[in-house]
Amino acid sequence: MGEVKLFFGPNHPGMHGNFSVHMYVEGDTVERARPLPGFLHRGFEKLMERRLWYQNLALIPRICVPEPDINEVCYAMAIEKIAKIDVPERAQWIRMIILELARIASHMMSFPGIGGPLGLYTSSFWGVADRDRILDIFESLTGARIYHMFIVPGGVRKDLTPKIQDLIVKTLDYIEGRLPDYEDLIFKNRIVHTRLKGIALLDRETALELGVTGVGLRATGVPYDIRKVDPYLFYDKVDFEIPTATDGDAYSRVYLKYLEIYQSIKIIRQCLEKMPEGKVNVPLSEGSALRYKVPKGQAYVHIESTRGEYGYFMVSDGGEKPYRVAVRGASYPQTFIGVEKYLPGTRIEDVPIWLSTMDVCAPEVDR
Amino acid sequence: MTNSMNNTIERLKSIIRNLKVEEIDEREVKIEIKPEMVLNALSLLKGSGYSHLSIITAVDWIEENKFELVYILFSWNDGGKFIVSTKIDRKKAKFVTVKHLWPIARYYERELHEFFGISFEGNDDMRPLFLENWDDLPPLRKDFDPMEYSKKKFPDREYHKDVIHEAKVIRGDLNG
Amino acid sequence: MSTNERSIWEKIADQLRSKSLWMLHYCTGCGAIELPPSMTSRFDMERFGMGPMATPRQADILFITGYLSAKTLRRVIYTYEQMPEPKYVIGFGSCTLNGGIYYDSYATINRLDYYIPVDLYIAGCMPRPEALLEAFNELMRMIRKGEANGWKRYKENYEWYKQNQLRSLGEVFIHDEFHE
Amino acid sequence: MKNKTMPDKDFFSPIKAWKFLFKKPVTIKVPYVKREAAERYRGFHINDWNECIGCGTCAKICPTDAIKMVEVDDLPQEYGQKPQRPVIDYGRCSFCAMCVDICTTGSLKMTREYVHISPEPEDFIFAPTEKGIHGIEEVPVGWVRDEASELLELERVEMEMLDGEERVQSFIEYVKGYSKEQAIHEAARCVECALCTDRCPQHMQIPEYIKAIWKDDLNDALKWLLKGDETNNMLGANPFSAVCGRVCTHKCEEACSIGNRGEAIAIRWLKRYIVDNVSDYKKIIEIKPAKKDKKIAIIGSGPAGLSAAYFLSTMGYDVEVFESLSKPGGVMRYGIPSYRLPDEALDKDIAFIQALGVKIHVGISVGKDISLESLKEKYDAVFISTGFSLGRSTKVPGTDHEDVLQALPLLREIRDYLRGEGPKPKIPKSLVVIGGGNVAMDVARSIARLQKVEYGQVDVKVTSLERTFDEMPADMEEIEEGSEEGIEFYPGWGPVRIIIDEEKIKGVELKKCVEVFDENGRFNPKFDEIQKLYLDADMVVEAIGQAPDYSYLPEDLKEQLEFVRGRLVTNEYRQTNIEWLFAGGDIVNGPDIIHGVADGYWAARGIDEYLSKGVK
Repeated sequence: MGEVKLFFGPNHPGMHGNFSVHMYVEGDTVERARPLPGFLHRGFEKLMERRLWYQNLALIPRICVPEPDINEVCYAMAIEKIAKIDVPERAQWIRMIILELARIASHMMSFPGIGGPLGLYTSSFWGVADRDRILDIFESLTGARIYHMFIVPGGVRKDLTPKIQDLIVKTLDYIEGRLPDYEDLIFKNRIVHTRLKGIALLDRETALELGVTGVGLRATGVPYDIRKVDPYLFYDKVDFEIPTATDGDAYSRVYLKYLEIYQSIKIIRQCLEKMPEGKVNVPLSEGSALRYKVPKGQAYVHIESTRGEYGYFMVSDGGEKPYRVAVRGASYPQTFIGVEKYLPGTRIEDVPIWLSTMDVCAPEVDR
Repeated sequence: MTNSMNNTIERLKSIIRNLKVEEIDEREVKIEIKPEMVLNALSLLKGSGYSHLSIITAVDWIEENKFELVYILFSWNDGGKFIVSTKIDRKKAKFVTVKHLWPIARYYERELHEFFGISFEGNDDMRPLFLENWDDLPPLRKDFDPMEYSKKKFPDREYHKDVIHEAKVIRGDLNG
Repeated sequence: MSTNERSIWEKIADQLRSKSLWMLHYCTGCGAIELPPSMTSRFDMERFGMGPMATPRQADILFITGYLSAKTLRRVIYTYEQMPEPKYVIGFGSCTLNGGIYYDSYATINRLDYYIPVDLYIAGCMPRPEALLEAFNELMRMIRKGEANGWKRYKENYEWYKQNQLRSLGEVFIHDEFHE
Repeated sequence: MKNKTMPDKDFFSPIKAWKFLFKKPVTIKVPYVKREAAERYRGFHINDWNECIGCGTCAKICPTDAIKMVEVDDLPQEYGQKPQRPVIDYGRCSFCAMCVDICTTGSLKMTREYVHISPEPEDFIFAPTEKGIHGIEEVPVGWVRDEASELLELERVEMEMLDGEERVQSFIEYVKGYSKEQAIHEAARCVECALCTDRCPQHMQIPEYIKAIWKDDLNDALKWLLKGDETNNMLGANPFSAVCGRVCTHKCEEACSIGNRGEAIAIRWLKRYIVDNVSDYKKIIEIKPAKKDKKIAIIGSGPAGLSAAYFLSTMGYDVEVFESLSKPGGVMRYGIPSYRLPDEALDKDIAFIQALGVKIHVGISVGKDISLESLKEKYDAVFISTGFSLGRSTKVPGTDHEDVLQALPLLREIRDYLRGEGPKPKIPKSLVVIGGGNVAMDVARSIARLQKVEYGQVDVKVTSLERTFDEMPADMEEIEEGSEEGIEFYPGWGPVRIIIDEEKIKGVELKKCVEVFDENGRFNPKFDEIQKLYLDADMVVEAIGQAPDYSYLPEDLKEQLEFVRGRLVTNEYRQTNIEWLFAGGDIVNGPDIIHGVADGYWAARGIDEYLSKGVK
């Protein structure tokens, strides 16, 4: 039998970045597959133990590149839970705005990005260009395009000025106006239907057994979203829906992301409306940032990222540095067990579709 | 604590004596148990709806000479989280696998073996996952110093430029 | 031949070369996130005759987008050696210069030019697409002037580079279940 | 392949694409178009060198270790500044702006510049200046600190004190001292810049002991206080920590980098917290030097004398101290009122010095009971620290009246009385104190307390030549607290005469002072003779300064010694022109306790050097 070894990555242009899958291929079909992570391993969990509580702020966003803010929020919330800090209300609303903007930015890259593996480059070009408008908001709000380092334990670093608020409102209107174009381009496109429907199937039982979260799980018909099930920040005070689909295939996952952008826009508009005036942060503890301390304790904090459950388990021994921080990458299950068990049977040309709709994200797995 | 969490803890107490329960917040509970009771507790929790395994990780308590293994379970029904923790000997770092309960545990355990040097009975696939040609202590152990390793293996740049002179030229104190 | 002497034909070739550069699409680290904006409509680097290329054997530029873990460095050295001459390397962001925020990491290298020659660096963490495009323009100018000679240095000092690579990596060859 | 429903085909769909033909292109034509970054952009740094004090806090907070402090030799060497500036390695920097948010002065900011490209790796390290890193005249400023992003705590932890009404009723120490929580909180504010160490005359290891407090390790903190930098000849040790923790003039707090934008760290109170909260120094500090077979005599048991004794005995010398009064301590025992420095604190320090084997002979006056020459015969070296014990007088008419007193003898009398060792001093119904220094405040506040007890009300007036509170040499807090206790201040007046009627003092006549110092900064007061002020009083105290008493020095020695304005001239090691004679304290440097301790320290090192040369 002509079984062929095929190296997929790490050098491959795609959303999943520097990640490798080794496949044994027979004909056009994948027989066996092995994930090979570690190209982006930097040892964050160790580096965090070497830095002060506040210094880590510059380090953690780098764990996840497309959506760095989830790290900042998890880190901040874990500390706040251990140290029992009351964060000013305004800061919580600003955090929600940032999280949802980041969700839009990440989705704007990943759902039109499905055009990449399909050869439909227009959609990914559009998506990236429109995502850049969100980055412009981040630039004026946080001072940087990608790594914002803005959400700190105790609040956020600076206030949201009316000028930035106007920019957010304008940009959201623009994005909302653009979304029907994407609908026309992608979801009314026969080629997209042919190539995505019925591909990369994952049924509900498997998804739950594996621990797949996020759109991968919701595409199987369950409305499991941490924002609803285990609400954090003020997600229980805003009105939004969890879009679900029943097919559990690549198409429904992509379509769900598209629908989630509408929900995010809705959430941000409510946040802007409900946000009170006031302080935006409280110090993490007494003294200067060089001598912040967090009392002894442990906490696990998880939030809903674009790829599912993203969590931080934090241990403090009462010192000036974290004792241990463990990061749960949202795409951990699908990256490993998913690739190993459920990629086989897929045709070679569908592998990139499988990987990108399953949101295999190397940096958060490697850490 | 939610009702279902209370009920679950009651059931846990019936099979495990001396259960140490610590409430972290209203939907998060940490329970500390002896190593031999971990499998029972985990399967009970899995059966009670806490079926989503968020993460398996470890903490190196070097002064106590222990590794703390941490299993975090989550329920999609009520949003409750259980942190199941147990302490094992650091010198003979060995535990049993839970891969029959959760398939993904295989990789979490492989990761723990790579980063802490903990091995898991019943899980034979312990090849390195993230690191290649690793030649030192498992890196997440507290007695491993990454700075030292980095200095030994990956040299830093040494700058030779007279920065202060340049700054004075820029300020206009000196003429280039 | 000294590194800076070019024949008239090479000068002409360099002029033409600078107008059509293919960049190897290999995202080694975080910096890759600023590549899509530069490649696509917002900043559009195709205006300068540049484009992404999937295989090293047809690429001119190797773009090291940020930190390199030791594991990736092995692949990068493979990749670099596969690229045809002339080839150019751009180091992107703090990490390629002196380790950046990962200066104390056990898994990432600290200075790129210790292992492969680098023609141009861009400061920032991460640099914006604007800086990236300016860097590409600068690289084109350097190619036209014959100043981008990293690939010649690599040949001339091959022993030195190899020795450094071995010092940090132990061995450049990869051993895993697929490369037995 | 199941469930493959196709979308409804729209015949006109392709035509929709035409609408994009008329839209503005999204492409930004970089580099032909320059795009300005956002207002808060975190680009490269700028640093105002004139504002920067080189404290190095930016280097400490930097999460990437990108900032190094580099010496700049031609910067002014001033207190509260270090001649160094931050150098930023852009091969490390992660542009997080923590350095900007924590900068103690606000000199470091970030710009909106974001392009820096170079083939040369050496070209990525800079000492940012006012013109950024590229030397552009008007650099657009990006991220700056504001109130929300502040990383320092600018407000001091408030020290609890008795209020004015209450504290004036007794001589009980009114500053309560920090509790453990307060002290750790206050210690957490420190950024370890060590500007205070440079400023302190004795170079105490302030950041180290503050850090030890923060770590709640008081034994370690006490070690830093009493042994200083053990690797460097005990530099920075202070045997009078309990005393200095209360009454030090705390110049360190003036240098504190936090003080640039907020309130300085309460270094003095933190020192006091350490010594108040350790039981016995002897159990914590172990000093067992090898004995050296040399003997040293010290004249005067003030701060300088006893410090010298302390340091010499830690070196292994036999030390004997001669004190003319009945208790050791000098100015600390007899000058400073007990509401600021209770005897217990002083006794704690002196007991530790005695425990090291220092013998203190009280009641022996050199020059009367024993001569300096005989000391020279018996001992290998002599250290004199006799202090300023004579008062100065304004010498205006009437000052020879018996109710015109000198400050120091009066303070001594009050302390003896309170200790139960002396008669009750005469308590005036109404007092005028002439002088604007701390001694004047001590007199005023002591008498105020006595008046309160005796008559139930306070009537003390303080008058000084200096026209404002700022100009007055007294500490601002002394003046404030004095006012709270009911003392009235009349700054800007000089005495003309004491008004005496029927042998009794009725008051003081004063004239307006318009200028205290001349253009050269020399003391040369000018008066407006027309403006007059009359203050009622039945007692007047002159507290305009003190003078040394050298009567114990034999004439032949006096001739060999060199004096400048009443003070002895010594070398760096406090050695006088006579090689066996060392001197310190007010008669050499002055004016406060910590200078005395420093004199004691340097003299001890000098004596050690002198004696180890084997010269007798």
